[in-house]
Amino acid sequence: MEITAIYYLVPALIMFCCGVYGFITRKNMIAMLISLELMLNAVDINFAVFNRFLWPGQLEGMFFTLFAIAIAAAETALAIAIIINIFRAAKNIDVRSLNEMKF
Amino acid sequence: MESVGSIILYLIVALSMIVFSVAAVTTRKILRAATYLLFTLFAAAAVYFMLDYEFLGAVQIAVYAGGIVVLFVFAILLTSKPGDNTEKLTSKSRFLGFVAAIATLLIAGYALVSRCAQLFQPKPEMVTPDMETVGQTLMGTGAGEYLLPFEAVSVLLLACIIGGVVVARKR
Amino acid sequence: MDYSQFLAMKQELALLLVFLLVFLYDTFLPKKAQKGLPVFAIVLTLAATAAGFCCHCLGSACNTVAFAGMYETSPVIAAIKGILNVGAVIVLIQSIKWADSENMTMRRGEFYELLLVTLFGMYLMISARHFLLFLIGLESASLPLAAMVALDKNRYESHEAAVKYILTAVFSSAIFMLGLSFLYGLTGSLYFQNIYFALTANGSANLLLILSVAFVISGIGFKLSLVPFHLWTADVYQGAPTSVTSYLSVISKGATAFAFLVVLVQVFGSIYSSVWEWMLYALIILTITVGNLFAIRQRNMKRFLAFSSVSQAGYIMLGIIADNAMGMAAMMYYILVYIFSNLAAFGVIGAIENATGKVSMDNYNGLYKTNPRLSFAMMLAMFSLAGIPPFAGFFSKFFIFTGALNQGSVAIYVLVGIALLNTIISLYYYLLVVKAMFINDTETPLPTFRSSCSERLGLWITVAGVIGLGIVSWFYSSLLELAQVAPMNMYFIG
Amino acid sequence: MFANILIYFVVIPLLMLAGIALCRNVRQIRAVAVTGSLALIALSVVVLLQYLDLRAAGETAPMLFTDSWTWFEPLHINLAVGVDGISIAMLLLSSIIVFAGSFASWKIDQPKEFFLWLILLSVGVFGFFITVDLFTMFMFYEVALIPMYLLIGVWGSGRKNYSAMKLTLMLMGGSAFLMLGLIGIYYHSNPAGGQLTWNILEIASRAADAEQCIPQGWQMVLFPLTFVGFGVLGAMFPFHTWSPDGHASAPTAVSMLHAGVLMKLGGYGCFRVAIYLMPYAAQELSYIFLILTGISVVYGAFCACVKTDLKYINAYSSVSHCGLVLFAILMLNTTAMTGAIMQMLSHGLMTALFFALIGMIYGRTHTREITKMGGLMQIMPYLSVCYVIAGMASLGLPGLSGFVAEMTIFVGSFQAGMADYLGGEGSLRLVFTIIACCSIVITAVYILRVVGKLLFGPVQDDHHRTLTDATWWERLSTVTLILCVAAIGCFPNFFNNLINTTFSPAIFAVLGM
Amino acid sequence: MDVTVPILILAIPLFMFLLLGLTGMKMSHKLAGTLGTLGMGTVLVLAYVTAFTYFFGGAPEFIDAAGNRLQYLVFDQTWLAFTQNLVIKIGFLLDPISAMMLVVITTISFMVHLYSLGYMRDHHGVYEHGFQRFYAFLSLFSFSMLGLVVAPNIFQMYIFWELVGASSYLLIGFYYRKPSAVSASKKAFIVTRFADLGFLIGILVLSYYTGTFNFTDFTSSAVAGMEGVTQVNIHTAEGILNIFQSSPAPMFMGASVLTWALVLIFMGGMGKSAMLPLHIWLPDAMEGPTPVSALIHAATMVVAGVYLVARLFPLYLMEESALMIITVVGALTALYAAMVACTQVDIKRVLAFSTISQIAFMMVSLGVARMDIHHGLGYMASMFHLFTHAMFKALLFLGAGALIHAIGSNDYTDMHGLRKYMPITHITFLIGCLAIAGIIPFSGFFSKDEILSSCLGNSTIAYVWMSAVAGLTAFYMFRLYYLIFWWKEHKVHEGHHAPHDQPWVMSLPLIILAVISCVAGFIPFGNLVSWNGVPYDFMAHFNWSVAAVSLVVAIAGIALATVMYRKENELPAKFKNAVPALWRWCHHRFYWDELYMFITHRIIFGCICRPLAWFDRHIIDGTMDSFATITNKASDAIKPLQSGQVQMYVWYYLIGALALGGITYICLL
Repeated sequence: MEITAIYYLVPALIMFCCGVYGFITRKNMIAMLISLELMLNAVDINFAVFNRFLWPGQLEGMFFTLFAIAIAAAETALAIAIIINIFRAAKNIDVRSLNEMKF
Repeated sequence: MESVGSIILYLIVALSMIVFSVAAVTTRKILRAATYLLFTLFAAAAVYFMLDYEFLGAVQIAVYAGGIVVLFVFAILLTSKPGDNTEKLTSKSRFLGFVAAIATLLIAGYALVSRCAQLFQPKPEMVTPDMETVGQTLMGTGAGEYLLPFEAVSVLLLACIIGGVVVARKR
Repeated sequence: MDYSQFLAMKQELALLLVFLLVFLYDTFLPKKAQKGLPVFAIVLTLAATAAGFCCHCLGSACNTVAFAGMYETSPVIAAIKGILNVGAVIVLIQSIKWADSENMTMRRGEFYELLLVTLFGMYLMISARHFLLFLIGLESASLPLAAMVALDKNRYESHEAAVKYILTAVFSSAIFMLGLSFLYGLTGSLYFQNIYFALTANGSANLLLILSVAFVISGIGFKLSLVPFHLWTADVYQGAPTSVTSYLSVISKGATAFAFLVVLVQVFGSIYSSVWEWMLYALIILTITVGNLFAIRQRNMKRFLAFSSVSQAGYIMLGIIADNAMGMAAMMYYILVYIFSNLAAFGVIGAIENATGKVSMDNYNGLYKTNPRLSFAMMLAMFSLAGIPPFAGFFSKFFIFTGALNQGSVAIYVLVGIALLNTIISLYYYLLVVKAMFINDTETPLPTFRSSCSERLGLWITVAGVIGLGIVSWFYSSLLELAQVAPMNMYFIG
Repeated sequence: MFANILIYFVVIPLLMLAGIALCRNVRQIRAVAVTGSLALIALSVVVLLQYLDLRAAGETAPMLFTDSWTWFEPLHINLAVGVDGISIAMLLLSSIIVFAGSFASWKIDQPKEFFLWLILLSVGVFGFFITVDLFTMFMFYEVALIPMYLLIGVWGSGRKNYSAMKLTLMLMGGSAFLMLGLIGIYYHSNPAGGQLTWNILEIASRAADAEQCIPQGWQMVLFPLTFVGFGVLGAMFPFHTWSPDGHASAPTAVSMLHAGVLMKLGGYGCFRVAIYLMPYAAQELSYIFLILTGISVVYGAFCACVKTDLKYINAYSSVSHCGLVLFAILMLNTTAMTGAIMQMLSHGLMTALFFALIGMIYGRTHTREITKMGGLMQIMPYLSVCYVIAGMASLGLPGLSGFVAEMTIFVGSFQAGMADYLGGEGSLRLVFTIIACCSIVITAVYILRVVGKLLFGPVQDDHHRTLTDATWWERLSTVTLILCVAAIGCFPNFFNNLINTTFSPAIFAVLGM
Repeated sequence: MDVTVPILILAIPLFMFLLLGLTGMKMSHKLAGTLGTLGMGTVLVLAYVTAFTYFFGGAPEFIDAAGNRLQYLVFDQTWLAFTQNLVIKIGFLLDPISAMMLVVITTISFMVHLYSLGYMRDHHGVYEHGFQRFYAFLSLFSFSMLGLVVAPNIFQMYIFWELVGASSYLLIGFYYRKPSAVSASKKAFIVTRFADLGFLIGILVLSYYTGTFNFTDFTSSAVAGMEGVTQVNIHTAEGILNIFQSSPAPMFMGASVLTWALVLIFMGGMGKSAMLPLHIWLPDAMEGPTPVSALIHAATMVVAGVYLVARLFPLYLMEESALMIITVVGALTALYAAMVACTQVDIKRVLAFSTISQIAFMMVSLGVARMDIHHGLGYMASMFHLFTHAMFKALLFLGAGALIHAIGSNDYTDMHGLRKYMPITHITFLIGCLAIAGIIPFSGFFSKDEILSSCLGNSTIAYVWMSAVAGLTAFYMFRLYYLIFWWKEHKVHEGHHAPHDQPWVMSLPLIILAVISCVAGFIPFGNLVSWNGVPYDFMAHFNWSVAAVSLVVAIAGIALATVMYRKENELPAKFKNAVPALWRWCHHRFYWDELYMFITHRIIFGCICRPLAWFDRHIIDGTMDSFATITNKASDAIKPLQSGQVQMYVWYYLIGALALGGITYICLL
């Protein structure tokens, strides 16, 4: 059996979809962020896999992943700050309760 | 033809990736979710190692597993009280999430599989990028070199720090 | 390694310098001197704008490509950056009163810093010719905004808006990156030019390509609030502090629109008709229509303007279809006019909110009786947004339609026809505001108040713009001149 | 730029705007309004005389006083001006009605704002009539439309919000079609490959040439767009419904200006843009619009027969009369078109008179229901006599303007219709001409019904007995209009010649006229 | 001929109208009345001078060497040029009939002006409200009527046709506080307007084919060497007929286009001249002041229809079917009106119906006239009758006015036996009755006799029919006469003065008209007026047997009236009971008014106007409104999209992105 690109891409995609599922269903905002990390990770794996299997002569995919990790960290940090902020204001972090503004 | 060991390794990594990510989004306990996330991240790091991107794998473990997950854990501890770490999902939201996830999976999966000719190529040979190459690429200004994004992302990080501070600061 | 390439980025560097100076001022100067911060920031930004203009007027930077094609600047790009800068200055001027308010003193510095950083991010978006740089620009332009949205600590809506914004933003960036990864897999590069060549060479449309295009469009469309990626807009606009909302609605939107144009043309230009022509049509129609339909039911002014800005984004998109210098000039002109008109509206809303704390349209009833000048300014803004001559909005709308119809296909005529019919709906809700101010009677109109100097200055500038930008043809003509000397890769056909 | 006399048609109202903005009391405002509108009348008379002189000297250009100043150069948008007899007639009409309208709103609330909007409206109107550049024309067109919203919304009565909104939206809906059509015309203005242009004269000069005119296929698309676009303002069935509600709610001067001048923009635009630039499509498609406008003529009149609100009656009568304008334009016959322009003049003046009178009566009795009034002749004889005169003009009494306009239209249309019929091209025009002729009877019915119920008979409401007759400014306003109505009615050939000479042979060669 | 006099003839009444209309209310009543009367007097003199010059001046432009009367275009000014050829001109055409009409109009008008000075004030000498206005309107009417008759082209005629309609409207509605007067005036205007629609279309058809409006182009040929002088010539009309017949579509719906045009033009005449079925306005028009009825609704305006047909007579000669229609309409109207007149109570209505009947005589006379029947005697007879009828009918109306003025009521039931109280009125009224009944030597005898001769020449049926109507005429006129002046004694009501004769301003016109009625029959009318200008000595062709028969019939009618109405007796009631249905139908004017009411109110208003108005408000406007409603509904419908839930937002986001890609992919497949 040859382990080709698709063998990595499909699990990464599944991971992404899990992230999507989690992001849409979880009420806890932190859990949503966790799901988001899954999605970002899946994308990172995609980049690495494409780079390794299809375009081995350069490092663009790998570096994209590298920067993406940094960006993800920044996003997460800021998001957590904001979540903590809303926790202070609303005393919970249930995303469903954020419906003051609608329609 | 891959060696049996690498196939087994692959299977373990792929399975743990799938299983832990599923677990991370289905578990009711938020702390557990963070733990499963950690495992998934480790699995991702393993993928990087398997793809010969050792530096990337190291960064993944250091930044993600070491940094972000810890951040999550702190945040969880800050925001949750014992007892409310379980949550019930309504069937409607579960259904919608399921639809979205499956749709993504099917469409994107079909898209990927339909490119089979390209994607079923065996892994080509590649020189594992050594640290000098990595450093050169990161700090160079030529084609395929990333000095500018590197500087730019530093500004982004600075901005996020300021932002984080101003948001999280009381008053 | 040629570090002199950084010198190509004069405008970015100038902005970063301003950012650093403001940062230093805020951090190190004593509390007494903090009062001067707003003026300091405004003057510096103005100086940076002027410097940027000067550099380009002196001709030193015609179509420069730096960092091996990762960064590009040209007169058009410099011009749009200049426009954004002017807009940002107006926002800064209008926000002085708010920034001086008691609960903002602690965070005033950060407001300016974050604003400058996001502006910097937008610059990167516009100039980036590599998806990584583009992504960083996009994130810098959106993440700090989340913090800005949360600045109003006293209002719960502000927090809620921040959460909604950051969550959707990160989700959208994940989708965007997924699209990028597919694109990378298909083409093997993240440089716009390389992708363009790869797609030209192998332009057959397959699902993966289509999907990656759709994801990339959705990622940028999120910031531009194209329907159906717009759903955050209203909540965030409503929740954010008014100054931030105005910044979000004009500067951020304008920059993204231009960046969108760049991406579509320079990356996907060769697969326009085979892949995303109809996507764009659908998005434009949806955006304009849904934005309008939601706008007619709003009573909160900020939320109302949020939906109005959604539909305006649809009109801006028409400029992309035009695919020529005229279309691009029309689009830039539209952005310029839109900045002024919307800022005039937000200026009034801000002034009223600062004075009375009211943002509902119902509170505006009978405003003309008590505050005639403000209502007049608001009316001009509404007319301009609705495209009523002789205000600038009419010209921008006319030109963008003219530009779009240049293509001449029947589909474009139908598209523009639908857009035009939508202008009727939009006129309806803009008139609702005018009606509230001028026609409706109420027992309890807002009291007469005198707005602060800065607010008045901001309003005078914007109103002058609303009137002058259209009648004085110089603005459009010079934008068109710039567009005509823009590099050929700004257009996808020929 | 200021060497051209036409530009003052825009400059004077702009100066008036500035003047009114600076005014401190109502007297000054009135002074500015009256002086300005007198200046406008004088200006239009001067232009008229100069025009006649030039024509008498053998000037044969389709338009005179032409001039063009570059505006948006890259888009070939110019501020191009020029007038022919038709535009001059319209300018005269507009200035007279602005004058009369100023007097009719002598005692209005919030005079400053009112006059600001009113004069902004007239800026649009005058600008529209002097320009020959499609873009500028369209711009002035919309400038003229939007003040209506506030004028009706603030100073109106009844369901003013609804009406104002409906009027504005419907008219803007029309202008949406129009904008599409105009841009389309621009892009096909020079199929031979030369420079595109917005200039009406330039496009028209090529209209007769099959190679250089707007491609015929496109004409078939653009003609309906522009015709409907302008037709909405011309109250073409079925896009007329803004008119009754709008007029019913509008204050006096606004109704006057709107029915008197603004609705003429529609007819003028249909003629100047749709027919003038796209004669081929006009010929091919005229039957559709003939049916619609023919219907409006009788339909409006029938509806007016059963309405009891004075303004509704008059609005429906406007639908009928303005329908006749479009109807005549579509006959593509010089005589009928001349009649159409005469009808515009005539309808403009007499409807303005009607609305002025209705406003004055309403100002006294506070009702417009004819069932609640009666015998006003005994109470306010002056106004009643004026009303009878207006009614007589409306039902086409010789010696007043309505007669000459209608007769010119009928003669022209009948000629076109018979030519079709005898030429074996169907009898549509003939049939609709005869149907349109029927309107003279129906008009008589509803006019006399109103006159009978409102003015004659016993006094219905005893409270009305104490009401006063017209004040001097009201008299001035009405007398001006009546004199003009009578002038056209008594000396029609002057206007006929003024209009007639301007039908450019180049265009009408295509139409076989 | 000098143009000043003709211009003055038109200008003075117009000036008077403007003067009295604009400043009359500021004048004293007396001054206004005097001014108006003096103005009309001047016009009378000028018109007489003109007519005299025309008929007896012998100038070459009026009469040629052979003694034929010519048409002379005194002046002709372009008023409105539709096209090169179709030009409306305002001009003054002098020919036998216009000269004759000038005389008739100015005479009657002057009489009425004079008479009204007395009539329009009450017994205490207080002037009626709006006295000045009355004179202004009279002047307007005179102007319009004069303009009508001298019109050299059909469009000028149409213009003044409309103007007389309007002045008639104003005068009928003179007592505008009376609802009945208001509705009568409205009715008159609308009915005639409806007829004018036909007239207009007729003009359009005629002018389209011929390319001209000028009467002379239809009927006459130019006389060589003289500018503006023409002679009626049947060949010109034949040329017109040729134009029609050689057009690509000479027939339309089974009749020739020329017939259509002529019938449509005649329709205009039917309206103005109150022919069946457009007669209904005339009886109601009696709501106006009686002098007005005398002037407009008896002598002048109502004969405009006859005049119109006479003007175009050579053309009508080309289409016998058109003449046939005129004959039939005229004959039916004559009988109908005469029958109705027998049963009316209101004396003015009796006179109105008699007017209708007499005009119908004129119409029939034109209808039966042919070139080969006594050289077009019918035409001359018609004009003659027009002339004589104008005089005696004006006399009757003014007499009736005197009665009404004296009694204060229109009904004969309030009068009876007035001969002693009002001798002048009695005598003059009797003369009028004798004239209309056709008793020799009063004027009506001669004109009616010629009409009957002409009928006899055409067909026996027409002759018998019209003779019977003539008998009926004598009957109902004497019925009226007896009921007013004889029958039972007049009772003076308490608090009333005994009725007495009127002041001289009212008596003088009566006397003058009575004299004219006595002698007018001896005017050698045929020498003055004939269809082609060739003098026609009718005495030479006088048919004594016809004269005898008509005299007998008239006397029989009078005798019957005498028997039935001279004294109060049972006969009328018996008669009424003998034929109740007939009587009821006659009394209710054969229910024409009800029919019209039904058509206008039920059909036009009820089935067209109201549904249309409803349709407009609910369907058309409803559609427009529904756009707004739909927009609002759509806005409501998509409200859930903006649920406020972030997770739903991203869900839509994701699905949107996937759909965007997926649908594009599917479309590209």
